[in-house]
Amino acid sequence: MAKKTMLPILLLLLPSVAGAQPANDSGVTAWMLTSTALVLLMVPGLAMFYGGLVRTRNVLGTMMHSFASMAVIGVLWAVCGYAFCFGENRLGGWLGWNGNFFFLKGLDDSILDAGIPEYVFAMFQGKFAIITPALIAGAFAERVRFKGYLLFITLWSLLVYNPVCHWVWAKDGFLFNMGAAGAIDFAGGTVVHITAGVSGLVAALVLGSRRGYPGTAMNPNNLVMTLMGAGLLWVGWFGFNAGSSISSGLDTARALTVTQIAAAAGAFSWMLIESVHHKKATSLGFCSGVLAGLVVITPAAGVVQPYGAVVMGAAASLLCYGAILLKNRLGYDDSLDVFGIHGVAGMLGALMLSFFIRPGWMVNAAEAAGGTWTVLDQFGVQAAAVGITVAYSAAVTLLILFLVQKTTGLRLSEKGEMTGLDNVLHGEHGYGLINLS
Amino acid sequence: MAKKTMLPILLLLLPSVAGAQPANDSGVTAWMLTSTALVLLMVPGLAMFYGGLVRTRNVLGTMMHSFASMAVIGVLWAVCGYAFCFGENRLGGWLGWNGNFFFLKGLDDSILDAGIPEYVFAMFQGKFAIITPALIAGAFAERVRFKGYLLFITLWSLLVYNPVCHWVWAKDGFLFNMGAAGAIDFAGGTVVHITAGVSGLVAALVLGSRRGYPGTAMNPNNLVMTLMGAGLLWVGWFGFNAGSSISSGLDTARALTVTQIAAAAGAFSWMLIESVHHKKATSLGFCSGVLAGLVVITPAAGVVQPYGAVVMGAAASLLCYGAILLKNRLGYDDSLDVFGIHGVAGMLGALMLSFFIRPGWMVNAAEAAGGTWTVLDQFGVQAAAVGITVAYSAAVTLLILFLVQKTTGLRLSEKGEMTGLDNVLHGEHGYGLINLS
Amino acid sequence: MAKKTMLPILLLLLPSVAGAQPANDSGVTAWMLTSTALVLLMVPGLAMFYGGLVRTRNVLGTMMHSFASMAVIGVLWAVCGYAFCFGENRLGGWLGWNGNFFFLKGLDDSILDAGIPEYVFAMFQGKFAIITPALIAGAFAERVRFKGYLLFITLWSLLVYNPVCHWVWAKDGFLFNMGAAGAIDFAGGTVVHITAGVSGLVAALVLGSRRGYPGTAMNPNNLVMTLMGAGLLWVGWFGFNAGSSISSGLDTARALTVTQIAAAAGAFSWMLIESVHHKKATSLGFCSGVLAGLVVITPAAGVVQPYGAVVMGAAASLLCYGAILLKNRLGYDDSLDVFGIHGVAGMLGALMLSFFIRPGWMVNAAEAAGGTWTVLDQFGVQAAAVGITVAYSAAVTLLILFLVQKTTGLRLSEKGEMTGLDNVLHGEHGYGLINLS
Amino acid sequence: MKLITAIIQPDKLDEVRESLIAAEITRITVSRCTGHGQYSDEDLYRGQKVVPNLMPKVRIDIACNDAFVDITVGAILKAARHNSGQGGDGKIFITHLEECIRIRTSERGGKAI
Amino acid sequence: MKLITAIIQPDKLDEVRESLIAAEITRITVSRCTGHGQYSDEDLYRGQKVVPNLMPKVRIDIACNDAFVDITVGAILKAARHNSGQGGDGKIFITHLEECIRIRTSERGGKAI
Amino acid sequence: MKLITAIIQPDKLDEVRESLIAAEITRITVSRCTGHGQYSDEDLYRGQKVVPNLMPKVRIDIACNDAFVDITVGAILKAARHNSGQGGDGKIFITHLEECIRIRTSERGGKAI
Ligand SMILES: Nc1ncnc2c1ncn2[C@@H]1O[C@H](COP(=O)(O)OP(=O)(O)O)[C@@H](O)[C@H]1O
Ligand SMILES: Nc1ncnc2c1ncn2[C@@H]1O[C@H](COP(=O)(O)OP(=O)(O)O)[C@@H](O)[C@H]1O
Ligand SMILES: Nc1ncnc2c1ncn2[C@@H]1O[C@H](COP(=O)(O)OP(=O)(O)O)[C@@H](O)[C@H]1O
Repeated sequence: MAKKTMLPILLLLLPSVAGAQPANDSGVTAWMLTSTALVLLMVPGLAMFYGGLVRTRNVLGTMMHSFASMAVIGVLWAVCGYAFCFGENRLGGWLGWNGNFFFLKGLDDSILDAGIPEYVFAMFQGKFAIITPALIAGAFAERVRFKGYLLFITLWSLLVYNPVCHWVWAKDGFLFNMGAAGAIDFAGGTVVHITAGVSGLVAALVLGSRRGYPGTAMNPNNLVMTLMGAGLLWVGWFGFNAGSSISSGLDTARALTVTQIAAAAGAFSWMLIESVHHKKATSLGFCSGVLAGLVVITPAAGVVQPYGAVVMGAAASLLCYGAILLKNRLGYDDSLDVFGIHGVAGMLGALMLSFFIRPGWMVNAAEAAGGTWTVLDQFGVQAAAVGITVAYSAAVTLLILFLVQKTTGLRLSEKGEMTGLDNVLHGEHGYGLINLS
Repeated sequence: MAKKTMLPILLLLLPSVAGAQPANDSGVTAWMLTSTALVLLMVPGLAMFYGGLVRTRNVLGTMMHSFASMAVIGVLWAVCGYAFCFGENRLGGWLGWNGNFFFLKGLDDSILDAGIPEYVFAMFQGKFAIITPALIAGAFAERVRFKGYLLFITLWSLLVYNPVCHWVWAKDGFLFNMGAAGAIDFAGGTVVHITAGVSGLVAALVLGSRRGYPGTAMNPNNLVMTLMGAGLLWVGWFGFNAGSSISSGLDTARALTVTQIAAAAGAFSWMLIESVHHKKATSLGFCSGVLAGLVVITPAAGVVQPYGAVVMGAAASLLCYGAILLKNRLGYDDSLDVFGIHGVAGMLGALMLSFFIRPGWMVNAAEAAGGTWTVLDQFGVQAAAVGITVAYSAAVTLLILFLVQKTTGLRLSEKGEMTGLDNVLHGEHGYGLINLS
Repeated sequence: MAKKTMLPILLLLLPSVAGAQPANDSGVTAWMLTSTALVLLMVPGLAMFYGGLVRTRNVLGTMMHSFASMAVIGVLWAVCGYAFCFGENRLGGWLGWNGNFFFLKGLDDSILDAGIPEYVFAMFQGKFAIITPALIAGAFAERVRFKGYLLFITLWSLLVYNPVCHWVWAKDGFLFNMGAAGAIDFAGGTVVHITAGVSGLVAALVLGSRRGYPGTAMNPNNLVMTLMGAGLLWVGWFGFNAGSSISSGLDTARALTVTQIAAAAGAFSWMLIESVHHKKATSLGFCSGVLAGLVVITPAAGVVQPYGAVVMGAAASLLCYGAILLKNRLGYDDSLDVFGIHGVAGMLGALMLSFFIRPGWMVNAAEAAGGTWTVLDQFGVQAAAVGITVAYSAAVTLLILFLVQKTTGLRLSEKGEMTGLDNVLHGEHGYGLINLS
Repeated sequence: MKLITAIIQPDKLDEVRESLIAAEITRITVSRCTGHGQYSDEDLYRGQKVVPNLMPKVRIDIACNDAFVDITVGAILKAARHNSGQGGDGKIFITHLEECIRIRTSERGGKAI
Repeated sequence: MKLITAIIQPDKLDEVRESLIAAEITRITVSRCTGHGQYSDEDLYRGQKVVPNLMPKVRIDIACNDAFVDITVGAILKAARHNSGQGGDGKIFITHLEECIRIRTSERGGKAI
Repeated sequence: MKLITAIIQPDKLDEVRESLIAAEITRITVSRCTGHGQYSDEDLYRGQKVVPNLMPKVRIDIACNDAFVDITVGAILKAARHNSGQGGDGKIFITHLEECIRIRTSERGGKAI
């Protein structure tokens, strides 16, 4: 991910203009390859996490939401996604484009200044593009048609993910250049979590609740698998965040450290909150705390120090816990709390990081600003980035939902919902083991 | 895996003859260590993939087929497998041998020209030797005795895997040196997938069908686990293919990129085919498409570019889908479609890559050939390599099956089949959770 | 982990005193980051391994024992654990302390001589601190209160893990400096496995057996998950052991190689033993053999060669198998055999390695000793380290148990045990899938 | 008193329950079973349609007083049928219930139902 | 002969079995079911108390000779009750058993129980 | 009409089904249960033979007309026995079935079986 700790470092990402090809750094490449694999691991991790939370009859269909994104966006990204995100400004900067990146064909010999083949950067970035739409699926779990879902994520990737990614991480993206040293989004607070969270909320509202919600209890079919999935997500997130440094050194180490600490702090706080509120700490609560901590530190992992990570992780759990209580009060059906966790913690992280920035960063930013640069200045930039992302994601998602509903349709029939996704859409049953045969 | 993009690069693998020990490159070593771990992850991945597809009563026994290979071949490889594969030509090149590699004892201080300790290369290669026989187990799932299986894979590793691996990847292997620049098998199209696929087919035919096949439906006990396993296989395959570059640079990046793209294209195509054929895209179909894509790109990952990966992935799904339909027509019981996926896609990949080779490679090959070297020339080499591998694997597997049946026996009794592997062979039950206790 | 193959190498770990900051080695950092992720993967791996072995009603509670350690020790380690372990000798060397490490604040710019940011070292070490208390949980599975457990691991981490870790791995630790070249504990034979095993035994004895033990059979709820967990543990252990070289070169390769071989040999032997004893090789036995092999090689991975790894792996399975038979005879309830596997194989490894040390190491040790240094000399050192660790762990664990029982309480009520941890302590059910809803 | 046992298709459980509740029959016990009657549902397995020999079903047990038998059966029949009835829709079995005891209070007979 | 079917709370299975064994009733068949009677147990789901509409229960089937009916019922009642009885404690149903056959020996009737 | 309930060993399910089909009894309902009769099967757990207190069993329910009872019982007995009968082979219970209704058609009685 375009690392944003300081502008000069960013230049590492650009292949030099002149003929002199930068040298490959086998160590950095090794870590970035590993990070790519780790982020890929998050896809089955997410499938397991979400899959375990739905009812038995929807387990495969829900896992397929994550997996299918690997296939659809996996191809789309190679064809044009990378070109849209990391090409030069087009249409007034709304999107990027570089014809040379079509089918990744211009990358075959390219080495970035960071010392890694551009292919690796493209694949690493591609994993983010894959997982983000998959996150949304949790908001309308158990009630969408598969074809409609595929169309939805395709459009969403093109119209929401690619533009926002371009704004935030491309060197000529306008959020990347906002303020003294850019809006800070180390590994995807805005690009990934806010877009997914907000779009999920909009989709949940537009599609309406599951049949029977909230009266009927909808028991998780396999919390055990949800725990496994959360474990894989935690592990994969190390690639997600520490890989976003596009290096294998101090910046990477810092990102890894605060990621680990924020996750632990988030989990710990959620357990505490539940213990106070219900006298019981649930395992799902634990996982939610882990996720809240991981999400909140995602935009911040490049600039925050360990004590800040503890505070942010704890704050994220508190706020997300509250957000979910509020959802229950309001009664809309964001089934797996995509907004409650990713949206809320993503916004919190993007804003709250302003108060925990490493002093060195602020000094450099002040220099770049040609004088002073205060926490409040940066907070303003962050707030602008958040606001723009929220508004844009919401509006365009609404449009896409409209389109999808007019074409393939998105909402599953009531009968289909009662029978379950697995049988109706995929012709399968998740657990043969529960029935004799 | 002995990388075959060009001969000169291969030399990197040989420890220099003179006293000058090459220097260790910590970056390349880091990636190769990681790759080794990733390929190891494929073993539980495969156990989960296969384990989920059999009936409840056979789940542990089937997983044990993968796991046991880790133990048996894990030891065997250290004792003599590496020596057989990567020693110098013996018996007219049928096998390699290097007494110094017995128990890996000569490797303690050796650094390869690629900049990695030879131990790492040996361990990375060892993982391939472990997973290949485990693949075969899917062909005769649910009906073999454990002891017979252990004997089978031991003999098979010695008599099929080791020779073919030597021919294809050892610097003096005859397939390695065939034609202008060798038969291309980047990461195991012939060595791993064709040998396993063909041997699986032979074994399935010799052992006969499961009791009740095909009349009785044999429902997968846990497609959810199969999906998880497919996810881990996809992740692990990054080590499998990108690690086979024995480097951490451009070649690695290229291999990773086409691996990712072919898998996505394969999965996408399989979904499409099923949607057209049955109006439903199954999750097992998705996984099959992922595997087909991964297998087809395995021999090709060093020479093919992204658009080629898309085409090959899609073609693999189409052909494998057809092959499985044909199997259903013919009525033999290759239970988990080892031939239908690994055999078919492996052959397709080894042949089809000829048409998508990166121009630079062809230029070098032409130079090496001292003039011209056309796609058809290379296709001839590939076809020869495939043909030899198929014939050899089939013949020797037949012999081994005969031996095993005469000694420990391989086919389980009918009563054992009805009771299930788990109870009869391992004295256990996979899912205590389904019965109160 | 402070690598102990030779003293000089250890110096790599210390940030230079003078101003000259050592340079970051991107390759070593890449591998250490990867190792950190791999060791983290062991936590869900352990949760799955343990979780599958208990009864259905306790599956979540048991998994939470592993997960909760990530949260609690994860925070504690950042706050003060690292400072206690790797600070300078205090209280006569009982513990370390470095105020600068409080909240890891002094690490922000530190690069170790090994060429990695100190943050990475701290996080890698932190994972060991997390997994060790989680191991203990197996000894008193299915019968402890969650709050008591959290208090127990907190105190245990502070009072047992931190001191022993300091003695063995801090440069001024007394076991680190015992004899010619220190007590050898490459990756945690004493620090991790003996402390956990012995403390588990003590806790199992103090808390008493589960209700109904041993009369009532307590069937594993999900051996399938146990197998998956064992697979992840095996993979993660590569980070655990090979990462403990704090390098990415020959030492790393050696550690990886013997780790792989010992695990395979352990698994193979356990299968053999069971086949002889019961005519059936169980899958749980397979996993136990893997673990026995991995544990026994853990202290030894830096000094032993492949043939030694085979012998040690096999010996570990034999001894652990015997230890568990003995436990069954004695009738105490070390529920998941923490002592039987980790304690026994840990001790065996720490002692037995003396007889398989690479000649080069002994030569250097002799030099350091200023003359001769025999196997028996080293065996004496190892025995002393083992004895001290056993005695200290047992005594302090006893004290901690007393404290916990007097405050939050540790043993669950009989009624709670019958209802199950999941429902009573966490308000959840692991497998919704088994009940219609 | 009677014990009514219905074997229905899993996808009809929600509707049957709602229909029963509408008829004020709230106390029921359900469990998973597998059955063989007429073929109906089919799964896909790698491109092949597979007709399972035994198909997942749901079993509902309802103890009720004699006066409620018809209401209960009617409620089930109405809701469990696919369209105007299709193979696999299931069966209802009725046996005589000699005694019913509420564990909480030890009440017996009709009032314990 | 009678067939006694008890639906109890899962956490009481151990106690009920022990109570039955104490009453020398050792042959039983148990299975998992889900039931709706009175609400009782509750799960937590992300900070919200969730009252499942169908709650996990355990079903125990015991075939016994007429003389043992009271003993069996008594043993169950004693052990299955939470404190002095609480909602969800369950039900016991008794039906008439016409025949019982031991598969091993083909014995029939009371001695086959 | 009768309701025949057989509790058998899991490994005999295939054979019992085949035997029933041979006797032209095709409509059945099966489910998993766990039982305690005589000890028999044993699992291994880390080198120790473990005799589970409750062992996995399969329950088969068959509704049939009176004329078919003997045929059905005979078919089960023949196939469910291990060798010439061994502990744990199971039981068959027969109760009187008052009514049987085919959901699809609302047919009742013998013709709905
Ligand atoms: N005679 C019977 N005995 C036991 N179970 C039956 C019987 N008939 C039907 N069932 C159960 O009801 C389910 C649905 O039966 P269905 O196919 O609708 O019956 P039919 O073919 O008579 O219409 C079957 O799968 C089976 O579980
Ligand atoms: N009339 C009934 N028919 C079938 N099952 C019943 C009936 N009444 C109770 N049950 C079963 O018994 C379980 C416990 O019932 P409970 O709530 O104790 O009953 P009550 O409310 O009458 O005291 C229920 O969950 C259900 O499974
Ligand atoms: N009286 C009974 N009531 C309920 N279930 C029984 C009874 N007797 C046997 N069973 C069921 O049948 C299974 C097999 O019984 P088995 O051990 O063959 O009986 P026996 O010891 O009388 O020969 C048991 O596990 C149990 O599930």
